[in-house]
Amino acid sequence: MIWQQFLSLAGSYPLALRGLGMTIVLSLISLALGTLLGFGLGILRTGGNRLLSGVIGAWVDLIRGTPFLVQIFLIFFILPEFGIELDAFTAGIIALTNLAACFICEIVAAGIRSVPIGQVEAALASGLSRWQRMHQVVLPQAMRIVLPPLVGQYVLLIKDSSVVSAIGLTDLTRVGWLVVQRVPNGLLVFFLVGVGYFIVCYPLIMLARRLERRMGAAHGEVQL
Amino acid sequence: MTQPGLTKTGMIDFRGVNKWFGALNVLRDITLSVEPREVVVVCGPSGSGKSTLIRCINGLETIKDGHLIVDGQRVGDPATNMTQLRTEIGFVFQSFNLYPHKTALENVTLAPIHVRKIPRAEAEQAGRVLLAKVGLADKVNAYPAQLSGGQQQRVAIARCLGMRPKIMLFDEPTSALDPEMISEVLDVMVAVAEEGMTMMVVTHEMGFARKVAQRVVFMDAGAIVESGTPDEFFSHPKTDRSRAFLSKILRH
Amino acid sequence: MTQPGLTKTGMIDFRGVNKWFGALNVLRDITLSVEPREVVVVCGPSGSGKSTLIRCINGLETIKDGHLIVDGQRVGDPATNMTQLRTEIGFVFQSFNLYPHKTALENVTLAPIHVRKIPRAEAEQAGRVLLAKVGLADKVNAYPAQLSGGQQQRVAIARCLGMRPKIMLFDEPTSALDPEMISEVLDVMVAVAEEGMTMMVVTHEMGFARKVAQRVVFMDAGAIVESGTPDEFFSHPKTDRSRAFLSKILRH
Amino acid sequence: MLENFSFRTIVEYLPLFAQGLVTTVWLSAISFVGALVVGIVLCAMNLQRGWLFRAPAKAYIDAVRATPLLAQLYFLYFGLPRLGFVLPELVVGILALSLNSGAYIAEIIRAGILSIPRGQVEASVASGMTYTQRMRLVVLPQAFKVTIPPLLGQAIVLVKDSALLSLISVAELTRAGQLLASDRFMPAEGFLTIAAFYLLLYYGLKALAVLSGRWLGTAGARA
Amino acid sequence: GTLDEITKRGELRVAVQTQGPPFSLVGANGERTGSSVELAELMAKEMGVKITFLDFDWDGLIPALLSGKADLLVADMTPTLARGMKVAFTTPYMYTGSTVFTKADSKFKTTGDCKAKGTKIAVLLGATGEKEAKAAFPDADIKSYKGGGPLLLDAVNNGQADCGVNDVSAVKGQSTAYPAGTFTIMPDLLSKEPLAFATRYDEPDLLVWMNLFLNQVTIDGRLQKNLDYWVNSDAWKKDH
Ligand SMILES: Nc1ncnc2c1ncn2[C@@H]1O[C@H](COP(=O)(O)OP(=O)(O)OP(=O)(O)O)[C@@H](O)[C@H]1O
Ligand SMILES: Nc1ncnc2c1ncn2[C@@H]1O[C@H](COP(=O)(O)OP(=O)(O)OP(=O)(O)O)[C@@H](O)[C@H]1O
Ligand SMILES: [Mg+2]
Ligand SMILES: [Mg+2]
Repeated sequence: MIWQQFLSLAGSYPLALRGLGMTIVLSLISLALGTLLGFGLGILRTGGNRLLSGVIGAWVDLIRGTPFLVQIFLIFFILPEFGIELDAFTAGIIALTNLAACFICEIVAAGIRSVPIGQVEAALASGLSRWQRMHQVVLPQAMRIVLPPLVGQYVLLIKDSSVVSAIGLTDLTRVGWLVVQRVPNGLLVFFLVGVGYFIVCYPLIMLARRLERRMGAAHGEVQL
Repeated sequence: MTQPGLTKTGMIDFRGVNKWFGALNVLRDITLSVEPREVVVVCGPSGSGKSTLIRCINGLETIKDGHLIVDGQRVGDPATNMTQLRTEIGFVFQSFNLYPHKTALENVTLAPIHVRKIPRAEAEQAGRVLLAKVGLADKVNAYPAQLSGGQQQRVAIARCLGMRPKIMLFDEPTSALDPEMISEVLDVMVAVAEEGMTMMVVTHEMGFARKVAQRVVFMDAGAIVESGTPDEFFSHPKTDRSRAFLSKILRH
Repeated sequence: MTQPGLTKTGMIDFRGVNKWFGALNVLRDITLSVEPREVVVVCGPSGSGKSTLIRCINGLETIKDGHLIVDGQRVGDPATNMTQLRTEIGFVFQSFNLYPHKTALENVTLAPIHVRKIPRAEAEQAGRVLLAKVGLADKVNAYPAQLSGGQQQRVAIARCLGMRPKIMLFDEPTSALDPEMISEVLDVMVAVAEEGMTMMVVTHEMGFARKVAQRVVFMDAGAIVESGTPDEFFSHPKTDRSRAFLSKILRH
Repeated sequence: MLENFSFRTIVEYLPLFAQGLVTTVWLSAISFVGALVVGIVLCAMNLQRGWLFRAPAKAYIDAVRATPLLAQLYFLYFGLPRLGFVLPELVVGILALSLNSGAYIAEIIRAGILSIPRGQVEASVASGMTYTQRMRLVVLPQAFKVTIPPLLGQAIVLVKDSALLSLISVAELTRAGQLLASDRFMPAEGFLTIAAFYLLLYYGLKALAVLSGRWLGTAGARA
Repeated sequence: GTLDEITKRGELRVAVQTQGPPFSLVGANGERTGSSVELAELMAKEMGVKITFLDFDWDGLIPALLSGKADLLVADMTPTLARGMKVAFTTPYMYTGSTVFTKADSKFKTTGDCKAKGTKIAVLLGATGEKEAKAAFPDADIKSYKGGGPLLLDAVNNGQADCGVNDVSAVKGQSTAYPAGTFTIMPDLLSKEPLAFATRYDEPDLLVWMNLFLNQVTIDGRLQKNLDYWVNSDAWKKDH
């Protein structure tokens, strides 16, 4: 019986590949956009403009505090009432990009705040402009702090991308739901879905680990 | 008190400057003028406002009232281009504050290239000369983490000189250093002073003060308590506070 | 070289000790014996192995070969109870290393209560006496962050004394301090030395060495290059390396 | 969907939402405690020198981090019965959340412990403390402070993840919204209401983070 | 009207839920098919436009319709009066009912057995089976699942639930994925319920047309043919 189900599953590999492809494409696009946007927001968040920083903070809280599913619903089903008509893919990208940007914004802000104030003062004292200070002095140093949690966050976001199946995109998770209708074995089907995500996410986790270790070595970890 | 007259304008000119941190009056009615090519040493107990004093000069701190005129421009005045003014002022920090992700040469050339818009090749040429001058010709491509404290501080000085400033400010440049490295930094500072730079130096290195300073300024609790030539100050301190201070730092 | 004889056993006894960090031989064939109640000052250029030397004594670093006998027990020998031995040795760090989440008194009483199993009330009583002795009777309930560097270091010394150690080790105890705070810490150290404590002190405070040390040991590149009384060492250094070193640190 | 937005219906369903909220809160709370236990055990294994404990802990943490909670939930829900354990949905749900968050918490605690300056450990070694004394008296109290904010962050994640338990018929907050959506065909009302409740929980936890920060700030060091 | 729009667009947008055979499923080769799906395709053919399927979870179906993403809903949906307050249902095109099923070797042999206190009964969230199970088995422990009928079968097969309650056609269609004789399907129905398609109240023209369509296919036998193939037999199994 299991074997027969397994064969039946194996037969669904084109669907599974399509799902995996959708997950990867969605994640790639929205993570790339989200990273850009997140860095921009993070820089503004620490930029010293109280009002702007407050507004960004409130938006980040709102996004972090509500279920992603609800955000997707709002973008896909409610925005049309305000004349913004989006197809499922675009809506998914926008929702995921926004989510990514909000998380990355906080990571970047934390990284920027971790750069010693003396570095900024040194740059200030040698007459570098605001953008030059950010670009030449602060960001390169913040990156060391930012990179490991950033990559870790990517993994979480890739997994969060499964929620977009609720608006009809056939990603890896949705393929699981489709296939389980024909092969009613939740354990087997979702185990394989898990394997699919593992293949995408594990290399990223390894990367995050390595980045972390490189930073740790540079900072002299405590030995117990 | 022996501040120079209020009428003529020095290179750095404090006139009745006050600064508060919250309720704390960290600079009290500071009046002090530094002439071109003059070297002034500032000393005083911890928390007396020495750092705050010199940080005001290039606008790292803002002042509450009074006037501060640097190189003929009023600091904090909206009409003053502070970024521009800062390029005329070099600042050396106690903790070096080298950019850890740049080599010694890159540290020295960063501002000349991006602020002064000097062509890279020319800036690097000048940077090498400067690094050689502070005795680090062989460390051009080393990163700060690969340098000793004394070497880092010498790079930091070269970094300031790279901008060809009119004024150099030093905030306890040797107090984070191992004793044997102090002299290598002081030697460089002496050389800079002897070339005629206008300098304000917060330091407790009395040997340095004796050697190059025209004036020593003693601060306590935010005010300038005493000021005079090094000989006057070290041999005949006028106030109890300066005597107590000198006895502490000269004893060991 | 003038190490005492190899036959009799001092309080601390290095015999042909070597230590490597990777390929770097940081301690080379160290032989050195410290008598009970003796105060030994260790000096030398940065990276010469001074810290490593004294860190070996309480097992913060392990040695590769040679013998190190402390208070009659062989360090690194599986038969030696290192935890027990460490309670006999106080260690004062350059960076104080007070526990930031504990008050001054709690810092002092933590180990006596948990390691020596002294009743809390008694330990606190003793702790107050110690803090008073280092001049901090009024800071008993302050947290480290509320204390100046000099005060923190004095708490750290009290913390060690609280264990009633037989030996006290100091690793550059004053080099992270503002100049005016150095003397308050040195005064406490002098007091401890005068009560007859066996001490090894890594420091460049030559005033302190002159005042209380029976011996000054000069290290370079992992080896003990010279050792003698303070007067001998400061007035008539025997090697070029020690002369060069002294000229650097005494000049300013 | 918005022009006919019916607050009346929301009010009618409020008791159901309230029940769901309560369920979400307590089951998240229990799961979080479970996750702390799992996290501490995993972290302790991970800090051992020998690979015997480290390797399984690392493998577990990686596996959990690299796969979605949904797959883990079904793995437990459909997998345990095959091994002969038929557990109530709630128990499976709490187990899944604990095992999942535990992996993240293990990493948070490890980062907290590793953030303690080396000098602190050396000072305690030098005063003759044993490993457990060092951990108990010096390292953990300081690490605790560092880990509070990320732990609360993880709590927020856990609360939101608990929505997934509606898939295995646990009647929590999300479920209440789904009911409103499917009985009355009022999805906007259903989903916006649960969003509001989750936001409430989020701000609650955030306020807790601020408070605990202030509390730890006054009770402990400000260094 | 909407019909004009559809004609102009040349596309009929239909929201479906892939809740399992026989109504809506993805076949072995990844093609979308099933009884409801074929009926919708027939509709598009009669309109002379092409069809686009939008595939949602149960949660997404109604928002898709109400927000205008889809013109109509094709799912095995029971037109209750409460739901009718929000969407416009066509006249029912078939009748079915909820039934009880158990594992063949379990101690629950009849529908009556399931009335025992604490019996764990699996139902689908939001489906009419959920309401009926609550009414028929007041003492039982009702567990609502999401994700389609096959998961109910899986739950019963695994022992997470003692019995399941679901649409009889769905149970029959979906149990064929298991070896014959795995489940006992009770012959009696808990209820008789209609199934209907849904559209919006602001699309009266489309509603009228859909009713007309259902009339037509009933009269010319195409509806019966569809149901015989998908619902009343296993005939579909060999093709999909
Ligand atoms: N950013 C700040 N906010 C609040 N108070 C400050 C700030 N910076 C400095 N102070 C306070 O202002 C006073 C003067 O500080 P300043 O750093 O100028 O002293 P200093 O003479 O340089 O001391 P040190 O020798 O320790 O460097 C001190 O009491 C200090 O605590
Ligand atoms: N954990 C370590 N790993 C590798 N090398 C080390 C380590 N600790 C110290 N060293 C190296 O061992 C040598 C001796 O170091 P040590 O800290 O004992 O010198 P020191 O005389 O105390 O210098 P300083 O005056 O700067 O404190 C140096 O070259 C140092 O770089
Ligand atoms: Mg200062
Ligand atoms: Mg050292």
